[in-house]
Amino acid sequence: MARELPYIAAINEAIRLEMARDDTVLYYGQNIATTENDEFVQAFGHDRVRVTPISETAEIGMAVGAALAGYRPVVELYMAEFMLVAMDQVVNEAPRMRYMSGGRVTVPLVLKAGYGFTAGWSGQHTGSIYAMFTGVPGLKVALPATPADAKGLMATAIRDDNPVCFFHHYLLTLEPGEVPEGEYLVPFGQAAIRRTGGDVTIVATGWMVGKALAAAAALAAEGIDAEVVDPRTIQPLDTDTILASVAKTGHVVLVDQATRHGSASAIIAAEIAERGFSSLRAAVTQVTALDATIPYSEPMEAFVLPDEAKIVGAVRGVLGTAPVS
Amino acid sequence: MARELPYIAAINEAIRLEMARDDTVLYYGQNIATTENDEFVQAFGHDRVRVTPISETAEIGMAVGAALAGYRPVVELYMAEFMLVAMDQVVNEAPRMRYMSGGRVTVPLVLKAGYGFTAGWSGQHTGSIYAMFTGVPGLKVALPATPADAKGLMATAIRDDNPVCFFHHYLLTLEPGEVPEGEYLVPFGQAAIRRTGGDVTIVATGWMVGKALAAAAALAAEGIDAEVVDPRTIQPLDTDTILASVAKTGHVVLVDQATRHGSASAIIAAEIAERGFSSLRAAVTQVTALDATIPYSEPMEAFVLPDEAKIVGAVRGVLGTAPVS
Amino acid sequence: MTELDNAKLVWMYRHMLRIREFEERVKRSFEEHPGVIRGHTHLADGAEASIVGSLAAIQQGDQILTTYRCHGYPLVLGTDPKAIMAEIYGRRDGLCGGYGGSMHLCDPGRGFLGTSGIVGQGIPQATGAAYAAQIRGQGQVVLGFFGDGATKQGAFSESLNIASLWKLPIVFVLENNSYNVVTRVEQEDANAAAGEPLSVKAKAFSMPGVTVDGGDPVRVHDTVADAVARARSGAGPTLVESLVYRLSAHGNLIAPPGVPLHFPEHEAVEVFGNLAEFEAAKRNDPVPRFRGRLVTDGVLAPDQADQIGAQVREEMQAAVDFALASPYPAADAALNYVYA
Amino acid sequence: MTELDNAKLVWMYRHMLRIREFEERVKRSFEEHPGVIRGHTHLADGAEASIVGSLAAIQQGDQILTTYRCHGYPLVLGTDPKAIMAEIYGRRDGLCGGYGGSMHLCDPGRGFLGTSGIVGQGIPQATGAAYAAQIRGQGQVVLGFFGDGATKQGAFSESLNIASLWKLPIVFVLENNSYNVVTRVEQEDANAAAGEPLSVKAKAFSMPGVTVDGGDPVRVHDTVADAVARARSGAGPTLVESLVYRLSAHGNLIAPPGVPLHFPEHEAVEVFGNLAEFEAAKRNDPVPRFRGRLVTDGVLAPDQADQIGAQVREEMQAAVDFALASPYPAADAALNYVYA
Ligand SMILES: Cc1ncc(C[n+]2csc(CCOP(=O)(O)OP(=O)(O)O)c2C)c(N)n1
Ligand SMILES: Cc1ncc(C[n+]2csc(CCOP(=O)(O)OP(=O)(O)O)c2C)c(N)n1
Ligand SMILES: [Mg+2]
Ligand SMILES: [Mg+2]
Repeated sequence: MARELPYIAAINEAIRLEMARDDTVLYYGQNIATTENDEFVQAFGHDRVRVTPISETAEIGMAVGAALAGYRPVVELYMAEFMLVAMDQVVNEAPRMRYMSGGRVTVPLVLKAGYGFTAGWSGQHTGSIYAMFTGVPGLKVALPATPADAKGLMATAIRDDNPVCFFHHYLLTLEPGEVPEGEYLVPFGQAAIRRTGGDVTIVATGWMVGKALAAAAALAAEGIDAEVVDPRTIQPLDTDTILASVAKTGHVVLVDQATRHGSASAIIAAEIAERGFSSLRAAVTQVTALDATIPYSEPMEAFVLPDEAKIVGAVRGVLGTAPVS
Repeated sequence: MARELPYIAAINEAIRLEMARDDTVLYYGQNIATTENDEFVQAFGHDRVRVTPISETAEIGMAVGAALAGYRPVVELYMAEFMLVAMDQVVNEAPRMRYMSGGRVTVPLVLKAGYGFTAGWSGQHTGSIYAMFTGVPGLKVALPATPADAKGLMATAIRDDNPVCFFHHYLLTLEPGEVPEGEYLVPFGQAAIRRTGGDVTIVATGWMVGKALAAAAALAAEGIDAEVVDPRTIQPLDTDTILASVAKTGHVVLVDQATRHGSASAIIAAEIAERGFSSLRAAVTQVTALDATIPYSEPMEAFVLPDEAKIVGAVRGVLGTAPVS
Repeated sequence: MTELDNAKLVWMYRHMLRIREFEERVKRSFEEHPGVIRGHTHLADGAEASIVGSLAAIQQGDQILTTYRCHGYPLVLGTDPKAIMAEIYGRRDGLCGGYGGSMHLCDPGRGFLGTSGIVGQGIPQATGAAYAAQIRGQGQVVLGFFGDGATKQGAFSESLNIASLWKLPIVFVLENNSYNVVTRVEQEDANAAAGEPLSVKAKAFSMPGVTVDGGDPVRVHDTVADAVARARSGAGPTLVESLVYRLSAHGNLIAPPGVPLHFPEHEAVEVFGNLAEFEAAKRNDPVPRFRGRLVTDGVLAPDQADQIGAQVREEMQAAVDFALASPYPAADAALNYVYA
Repeated sequence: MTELDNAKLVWMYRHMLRIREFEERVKRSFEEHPGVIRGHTHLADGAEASIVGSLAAIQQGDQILTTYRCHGYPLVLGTDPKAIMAEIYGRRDGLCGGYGGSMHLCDPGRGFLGTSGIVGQGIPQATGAAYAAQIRGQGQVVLGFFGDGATKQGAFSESLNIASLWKLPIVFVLENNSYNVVTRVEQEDANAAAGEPLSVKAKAFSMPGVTVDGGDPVRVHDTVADAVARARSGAGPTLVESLVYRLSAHGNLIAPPGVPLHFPEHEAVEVFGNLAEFEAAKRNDPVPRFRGRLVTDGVLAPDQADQIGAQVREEMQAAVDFALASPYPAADAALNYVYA
């Protein structure tokens, strides 16, 4: 049974269900659970739900320690950028401890953080820094684009025996969508095809999925039939689904809210250029944020971000330059 | 006049010359300058040369503050991974302050750190994490592969008005090479062609340049003429030189000591797939570290790293599958 | 009160009022001009005495760094409120050209080197500016401002250790407003939980630590002035804990676009249901308190105070008008200033 | 000495000797078997009394986390030295299969949850294990070991604040060996520069802090045992500063391959030319000191001590032999254990 839930409620539902299911799941972080009225506190008590100081290194480091000791912490980090002060724990501790131990320990934990709040939050709170995490063996990275995926990927993240960065998009926070009730798991490493089409493949994540679908709708009016693929997790990355789509369409546009050289789209482009080369009938084109810190003022902010028009333009570009098949 | 110097001595020479030239240049960090015998202390005194506690966040944050106040700090960080505990200062403070101020301030500083110490240093001290920095607008990233470049890029880094990550390769530390005496600057954003050739382009940085040249020599014996391009800085990236080489050869192999999804080679591959597509006569192929934390034990460590044989194999692959021109 | 003459006391009152009025205008902008302020904005109302008292203790050439809660300081340092408001409104004539916004003011010519929006990260930056001042050797002092919550960020401890070790010319001004967003300081600070002042943290750095009533600009001034004198003499840093109470919520609502932004109720009321605490803080509001005292002490006549009030209101109305009239930056200006 | 019976004292001596002998064998490996040890290796010689005294104070079910200087602890917890040496030699039979090496031992079944090679980063991990212990509610206590240099890493302060605030069952054991690589503690620590003990840092967290002679295993035991009792009772954490002196250089030479690795002279001599300090430390070597005391007190007969020495030498020779004979892992095993 599905009903409509906002994206953020879907995430919370997953955490609640997993906490009810498994009492080793913990949930803590800043500015949560500060009163007895907190729904998580009421349901699970202060042992498992705690407010922490502004100490990300300790928060994440403690998650590593608690995970080594048999728990499954979910750390509420608010913004992905706040993880930067604790980056060692994220990329050089959590994902390496199992390996360095020769498989003797596991480090199951979820780092929950929002990103991409390009709505006047200016230079330090608007980043889309997920690509920093994709090349770290041992770490997984989920980027849900819909409320259903938000729920299903969070549940999967909590059950996963590895450290997972669960990055939800701030601009989707209140976005409603159908969400299955009860236990609902979305597997990692399986892309979703959001729209099928035969002319061009558009790969997009998070907030960009909606922009890609809008572009696809606009293109449909011109008779261009775009397929929209949402990888859902970028580590593991479902390269096969992307390649299959490109094999069908021969054309690909990659959309990413990050800057060009800090994007997941570059990584996907490189995979396509190597493993899908023979399918390609045009250049692998990226539509990313321009190479600037995100400015505060609205016209400048809009200027640097990918949008529907830029995607449409890029699709026309790859199709226009494609050899006649 | 050039003479032979080891890579590390070339770096130190650049710092010394710049400190002599400009008394706003500072040099500090852990485990340097602990006695009066230190050559930098003797030359420049304890105001400008200091040992710091193991406090990377303060060390780099202080560099930002000192830079805002008119100085040019060079921070000795030893290993690039130690920057992870202070990553916010590196990616979310230093490179953004000028932009957020609307150009009112500048933040000239150099973060000097070694990387890639894949010689039994195990999981936490062997990373090649430079790609984490390439997508950060405002930041520059240098990866010298030769003693001469080590000197010239360091001098340029110190004179640059932006924050620069200067990443030297640990396995090159004692590598000797010709180094010009006196003032010597290597511009950022200009790739070096280490070997010219017409059949295939190999792009490599740091320690991988030597491996690529060895592979090119081996290939020459088979009659394959490889061009080896060393970008020298990956931010700014000299895409034009790479594209020009690919336009000539039609084939490209990218070599990177990092893992595939955390590499500079993926970023370069994406640029080629977009802007050099029409030149390509075969898949854009990457030779990277395998997707594992670097293991301690030698046979396993060697297994995950790119080497001459893997590069040779990849070149044969792209040439073998290339359409007859 | 010895050191401060009447003119300076009136100057302090005027600046406290200017900050209050400015912040009121920012807050009202959410209702009066919906949409002009984007993102997240943090106000200094309640901290005026602490800000003005601190900045009254420094001189030309000294420098400061602050957090995102940064509107008050440049007003005291002489930055035009028009430029500040225009920045908050994202306009071309903004102090930082619309690039930074409310959280990232800076005016290096007046000694305001900048802010960090990331908790605690401005503390090492201030320490680095103090290192620069020490090398420069011209007797400059740096004030680093930050909140109670920030003391739980590793950057705080790392910086205070070095500042003490190197005897840097810096005063660390910890504005303890008892809250980190919706978390009370006793919920996140071991000293506070144990009933100790946060200034006890200074002991970990063999540094003097002192706690002062941040609602009293004169006491703040005297305390910070002592610390500044110590710093200027080469004796090293001091941690000054200034007890303030912010009179507005942490910031405007954190909400995705489409949801109207505004300042919610203070967390004491909204989250903790503690109206008494909030009412007490309002009764203890440092601005009317200081006015009352100056009037009682005969430093300021009531009509003079009213006149200052009128001038300040006019000044801040002009700031709003200016900001509203200022054009937006050109969209493609976004590509400027990425690199120097 | 009250609480410890003679058997336990002898047990302590034996383990101190085992650590010493093991570390000697590691050190000699650089000359006797060049190339078998790669990367960077750090020894515990000089810290035996502190390690054994600390671990004598915990019980089955308790847990520890340490730094890269980690060989000593598992030897006391019961891990087979053969497996440890084989790990350091990078062999298949190594404690961690050759994946981790010298810096990353771990034996979770015996309570040794792991290490971090990044300074200070194990401290929050130990704190998190203590949080787990608190929730589990079975009276477990965690010991977190780290060096003097690590206290200057933000992770230290962040963790101690939370541990104190939450009254976590943990003891923070600060092994102060006066050096961070080639830097003396007075050069990098404001307390040390001011002539104060590092345990004064505990005041910043309203936590008890105590300094103990880390060369005396009984005192270390008693101090840590008190702290463990406090932790187990739910009263919260303690910072124990244990004063030790490492008798070898920080680690073997840091050099690119091709350059032979070995242990250089201690920094006191090599860098600071302070032979007197080093000689005094050698005279004060905790291992012979404890032997002398046990013999004097009649706890241990000299020939019994010699016998223990012979057994330990034999045991560690066997560890070296085992490690040398153990095969290397298969190269492609490198792709195991990346994900669980
Ligand atoms: C590293 C980091 N973590 C979390 C945040 C989110 N955050 C912004 S302001 C704030 C509260 C800071 O409290 P305090 O230091 O007391 O300053 P105040 O806002 O009360 O002036 C938090 C948690 C952040 N900006 N940076
Ligand atoms: C964050 C970080 N910075 C620097 C280093 C390099 N490093 C390794 S050990 C060490 C010294 C640590 O000193 P201390 O904490 O006193 O421990 P000891 O080695 O004396 O036992 C340093 C600086 C590191 N590993 N991690
Ligand atoms: Mg506060
Ligand atoms: Mg030490």
